[in-house]
Amino acid sequence: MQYRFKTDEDAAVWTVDPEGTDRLTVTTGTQTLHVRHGAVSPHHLHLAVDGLGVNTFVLRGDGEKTVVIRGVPYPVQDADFAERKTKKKADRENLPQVITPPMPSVVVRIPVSEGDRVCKGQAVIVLTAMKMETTLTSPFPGRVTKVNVAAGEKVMPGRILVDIEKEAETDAPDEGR
Amino acid sequence: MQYRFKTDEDAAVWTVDPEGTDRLTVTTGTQTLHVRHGAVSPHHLHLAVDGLGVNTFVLRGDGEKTVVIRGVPYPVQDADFAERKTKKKADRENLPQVITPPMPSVVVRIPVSEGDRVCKGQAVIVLTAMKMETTLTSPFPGRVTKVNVAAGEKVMPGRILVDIEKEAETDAPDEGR
Amino acid sequence: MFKKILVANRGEIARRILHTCREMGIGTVAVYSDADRKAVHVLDADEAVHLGAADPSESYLHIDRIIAAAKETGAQAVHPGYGFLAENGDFAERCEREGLVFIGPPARVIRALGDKTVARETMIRNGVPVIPGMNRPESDPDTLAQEADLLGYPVLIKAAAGGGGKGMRIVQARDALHEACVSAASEASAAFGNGAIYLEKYLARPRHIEFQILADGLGNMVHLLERECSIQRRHQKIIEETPSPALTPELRERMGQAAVAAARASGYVNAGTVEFLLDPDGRFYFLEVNTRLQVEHPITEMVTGIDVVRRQIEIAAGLPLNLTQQEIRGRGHAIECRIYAEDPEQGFFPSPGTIVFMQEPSGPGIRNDCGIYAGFQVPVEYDPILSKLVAHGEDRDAAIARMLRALERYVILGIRTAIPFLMDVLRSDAFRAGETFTDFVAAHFSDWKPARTETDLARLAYIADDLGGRRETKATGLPAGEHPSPWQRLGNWQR
Amino acid sequence: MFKKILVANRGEIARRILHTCREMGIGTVAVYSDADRKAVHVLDADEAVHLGAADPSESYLHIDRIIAAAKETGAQAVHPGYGFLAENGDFAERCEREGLVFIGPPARVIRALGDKTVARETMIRNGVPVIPGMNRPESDPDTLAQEADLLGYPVLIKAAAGGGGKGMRIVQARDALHEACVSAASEASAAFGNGAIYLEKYLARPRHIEFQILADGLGNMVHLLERECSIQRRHQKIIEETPSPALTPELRERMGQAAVAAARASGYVNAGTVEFLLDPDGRFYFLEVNTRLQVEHPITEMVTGIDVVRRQIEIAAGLPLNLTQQEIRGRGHAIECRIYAEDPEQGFFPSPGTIVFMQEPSGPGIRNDCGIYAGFQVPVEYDPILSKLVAHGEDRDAAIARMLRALERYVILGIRTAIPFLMDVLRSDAFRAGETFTDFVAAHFSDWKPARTETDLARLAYIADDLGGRRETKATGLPAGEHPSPWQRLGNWQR
Repeated sequence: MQYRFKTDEDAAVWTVDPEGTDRLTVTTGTQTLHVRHGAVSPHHLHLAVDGLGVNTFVLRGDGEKTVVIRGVPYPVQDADFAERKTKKKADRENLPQVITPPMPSVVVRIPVSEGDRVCKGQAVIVLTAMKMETTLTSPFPGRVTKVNVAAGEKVMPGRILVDIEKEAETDAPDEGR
Repeated sequence: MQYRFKTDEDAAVWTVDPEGTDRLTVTTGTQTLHVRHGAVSPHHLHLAVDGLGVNTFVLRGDGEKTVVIRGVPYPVQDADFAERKTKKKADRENLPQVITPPMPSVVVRIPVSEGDRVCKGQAVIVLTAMKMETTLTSPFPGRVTKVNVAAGEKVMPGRILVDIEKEAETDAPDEGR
Repeated sequence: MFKKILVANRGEIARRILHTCREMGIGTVAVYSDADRKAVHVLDADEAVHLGAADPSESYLHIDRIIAAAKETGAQAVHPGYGFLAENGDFAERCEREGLVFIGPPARVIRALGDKTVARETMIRNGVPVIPGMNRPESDPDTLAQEADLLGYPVLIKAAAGGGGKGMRIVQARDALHEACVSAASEASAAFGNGAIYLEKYLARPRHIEFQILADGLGNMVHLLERECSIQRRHQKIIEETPSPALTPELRERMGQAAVAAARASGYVNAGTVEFLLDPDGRFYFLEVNTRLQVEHPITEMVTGIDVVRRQIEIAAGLPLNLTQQEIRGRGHAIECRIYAEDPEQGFFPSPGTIVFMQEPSGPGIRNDCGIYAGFQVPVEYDPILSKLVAHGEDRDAAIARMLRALERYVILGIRTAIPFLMDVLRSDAFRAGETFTDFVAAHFSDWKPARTETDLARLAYIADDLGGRRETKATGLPAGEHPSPWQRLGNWQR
Repeated sequence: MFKKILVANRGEIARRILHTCREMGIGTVAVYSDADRKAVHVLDADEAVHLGAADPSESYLHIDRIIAAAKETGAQAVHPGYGFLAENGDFAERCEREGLVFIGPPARVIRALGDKTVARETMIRNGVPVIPGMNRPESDPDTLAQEADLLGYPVLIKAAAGGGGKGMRIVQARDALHEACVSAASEASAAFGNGAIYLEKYLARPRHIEFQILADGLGNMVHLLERECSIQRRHQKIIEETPSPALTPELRERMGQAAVAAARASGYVNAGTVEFLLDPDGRFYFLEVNTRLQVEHPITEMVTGIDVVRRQIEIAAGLPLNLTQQEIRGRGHAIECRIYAEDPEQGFFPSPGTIVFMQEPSGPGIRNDCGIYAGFQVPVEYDPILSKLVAHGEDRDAAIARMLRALERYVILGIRTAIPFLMDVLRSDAFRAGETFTDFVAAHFSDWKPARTETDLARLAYIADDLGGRRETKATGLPAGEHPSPWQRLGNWQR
């Protein structure tokens, strides 16, 4: 079987030959690795690669896993999945940008109200996580059409906190094009 | 709902009223207890009984659970289930007694062979577990019809290691009646 | 001795205090907010009282509710831990008034040491060296400018009611002073409701050295040697050690005497910490007194063999401190790493969430004061400290090696921690050489990223996990991917 | 220093040795049998070599295979741990011959101290007090009877090649002597291939006191104070502590000197333990020298601050022991409880099986040297030791309280352990009073059962677990009852 891993430039293609339930031979293009593997617990895999043992800890995500080795987390992505995801992300970045928290947070203040006009970069919501505050700003000039949250509410990444309708940029020329 | 717990004499009947997902009221016959409960992990339940907290650790078995509280294991049995089980056990004890290990063990020696005549109490198999040896003996006089294991084999409780056909007790009068 | 103590705190420090209470045969009461229904301190206590909503003002800072919880459960004393109400004079006074023993210094001591300019004056009067600077707040721009000229630039603007770096500004030259004073006063006002500021000489590359003090109310007072806490990020300590690699026996002796003098000057009772800055020339300056149990007290416990929390409780119960300075001897070397929920690759930004998996290090010389467990949801409302990993060895090198091995074995999945960053700090030449100054992180580790040299192994783990996943799917009928464990679904707030 | 060490052992002691190797920057090789493919020592080592079948003779006792594993991986030294080949003179000699450093005393020392009558003679010649008795084996019944008369009854028959209580008989009166000698010789012959026996005076209610020795090959030798190991069941220690409640400073001084004299008399090198019996009148008698790392070494480490395994490796590498007797000071009190897979309600019968769930205690003053994890199958082939829980406190009472709290929090589901028994021992008046003699368990805890006073709570947990189980069933579609975790199905041998 083949794996395509996302790299900084492109993808690394690895050929994998499983042998039984606890052995693998992997050809990476530059080398061939002989691996013994065993699950110690659902997140803990022990590998022996060409005889050298290592404990790895795997957190499964959507088309991505984070693997912790000797204290360091490695994000490992399936290239096909990553391409789809990157496209989606790019879409999101090109299309109406949204006001969403970067991490689980609590809403501290909402300095705008429905109907307000906002400039690009104007603070629209202040969040706090673990005693650190962060301010989300409007990505473009527009009008606040809806405030979806209230102060004190817990919010998660992905949730759209404030809807802003884009308006013609009369104040300043759009330098982003 | 009702629970019948096996006790040394008979059964304790408890009436249980669950409230929501984390509260119980229990009437034991002598008292009424108000309980808050929450699962910390699949085996770890925290209880607060009339305000006093306690951590309990539950191992689930067949109609029985072992609950560890402050270091001490408590076997807790459903009385209905226990009755069925006791009956089965009693059946087994009345019928041809079998040669089976009391705990997971390794067979050390088998001092008898198929066809051998054995007296009551004669050693038929020697087992070892964690460097301690134990000897299983014939429960009655008889003839060894089959040896099901070999020296060095790992054996589990319930497995019948040696089949012995009961024979008339000619050597000594049966004092068990 | 008390029969029952209420611990007015949460997480690792509440658990640590509960442990000692139980060892002393004292009953325990925990308090908790909505976010902490299944927190470790609730699980560890004999009784637990719900305070209110997750917001600290509704729970761990709500004096009335905490007092009510103590009265309701019959607690005789309150241990405040660190943070929250630990250095709140009003809370200490309220406890005293309500007939509860506050395990800490008297309210008047907390207040006197809480005002930095008052504390400075007290120290000067008692011969404790302070950083050259002003002894009272000032708002007049001309006066401030004159004082700055006298001190010589660079100068440091500080808030009188200060803490946590708020209202603090370094000013390099006269023309930037006015603007910086205005901005600092405004920030201090917003943070503390008090805009008073003053100036101090700015020390370049100092070390942060502090002494643990124990004092009973009967005149007995000792220090339990120093801790060096120079490795900080965002003005917050992340690695502490004892002994300090910078202290000679002679300097330790002098600083220890100054620390005891500082504590005596303020009429100190119970456990406290006298903080100093030490400059590269071996001159030291009083910084402040922390009137509480310090986060990093475990390294002192490991090196002196003394249980600081037990002593706090005994002192609060009126027992004399049966320790003399001569009896206190450090042995070996101890290092603490604070394990925060934060992402060191994103400017140490907080990383709350659910702990999916955890493996704690253990073994010889390792102590982990841990406030989390697999399945626990780290709340967004509180300080991101998860645990404190402490390693003790025969000497500094052995302690560093032990800590590195322990960090390598410490696995927390589900949220980010600074473990890889801490490992690189401990491995760095500068740290190994003991060149630990408060600018350490900025000087050596700005824009740090871990060296990801084991990508191939990570990919092999990805593949092996896939194969194992498929095997498991067949056997259980569960979908591949993250295994749903029942307790991962019990919470009320999921990622 | 060595670049790579092979650890010829398994479980907790292999892991403990691997930890120190890693801290010293030394590469590690584990060896394992079929039953230990996923044992902790395999997971912790840099490399792991498979030896063979589970039976010790095919794996951990198979000298050829272990030597081959060392050569194949380029290990320069071998640490034998305790048990298995640790006191096997042939193995030590074979290592020496193959150019591998054996981390322990030379083969000739192991052999000289392994023969009890030879060791007795050596001690007598060097002025170390021994139990009154014979200095050479004897088989003639009349000579034995005369010796017994001289000693006075009760006498103890011992096997010259002895150990583990095999070939040992207490004889109360002359008419039982002959029969007991025949039976003891036969048992010794079966156990050791050597039926030689001798007689000693039987001491009633002694304490077992031992001294940890460190000696380099250059003439430096110290002791690291004593350990008391009187609490035993089946002639095997289960609770050890230091300092001994029975030793005065003066007696400690004398016994320590005797221990060093005993070690010197045998030309001892590396770490070893000199065992004594101490009678109620304060007289002590040489018992034997254990020529290896002792199971209970962690309590010495906690009280002296010295890493015994690190010293073993340094000594084996030819480094001088830079310790003087004056530098070695005990601080506080440490207790070890051995956690065995055994059922204390069934005569401490072994209880192998799968660890379904585990919660390790942690926090101030707690060390757990642990050889298992949740999901691990405890093999039936080896010693039932799972882990060693150690508590250190400022004094004996504090250490007892800390140990009790830790035992209470130590949860192992799936197999039985003696945790409830250990708790009752530590709570008993006799233990608290320090009345610890080798007959302790027989005198106070024969036919022990735990007081099951919390049956109601257990039933409530049963009910709450049922309700939770139903809730989970709805959510996941899994059957109620034991939650199947994938890793519980990975093993090859299920209950």
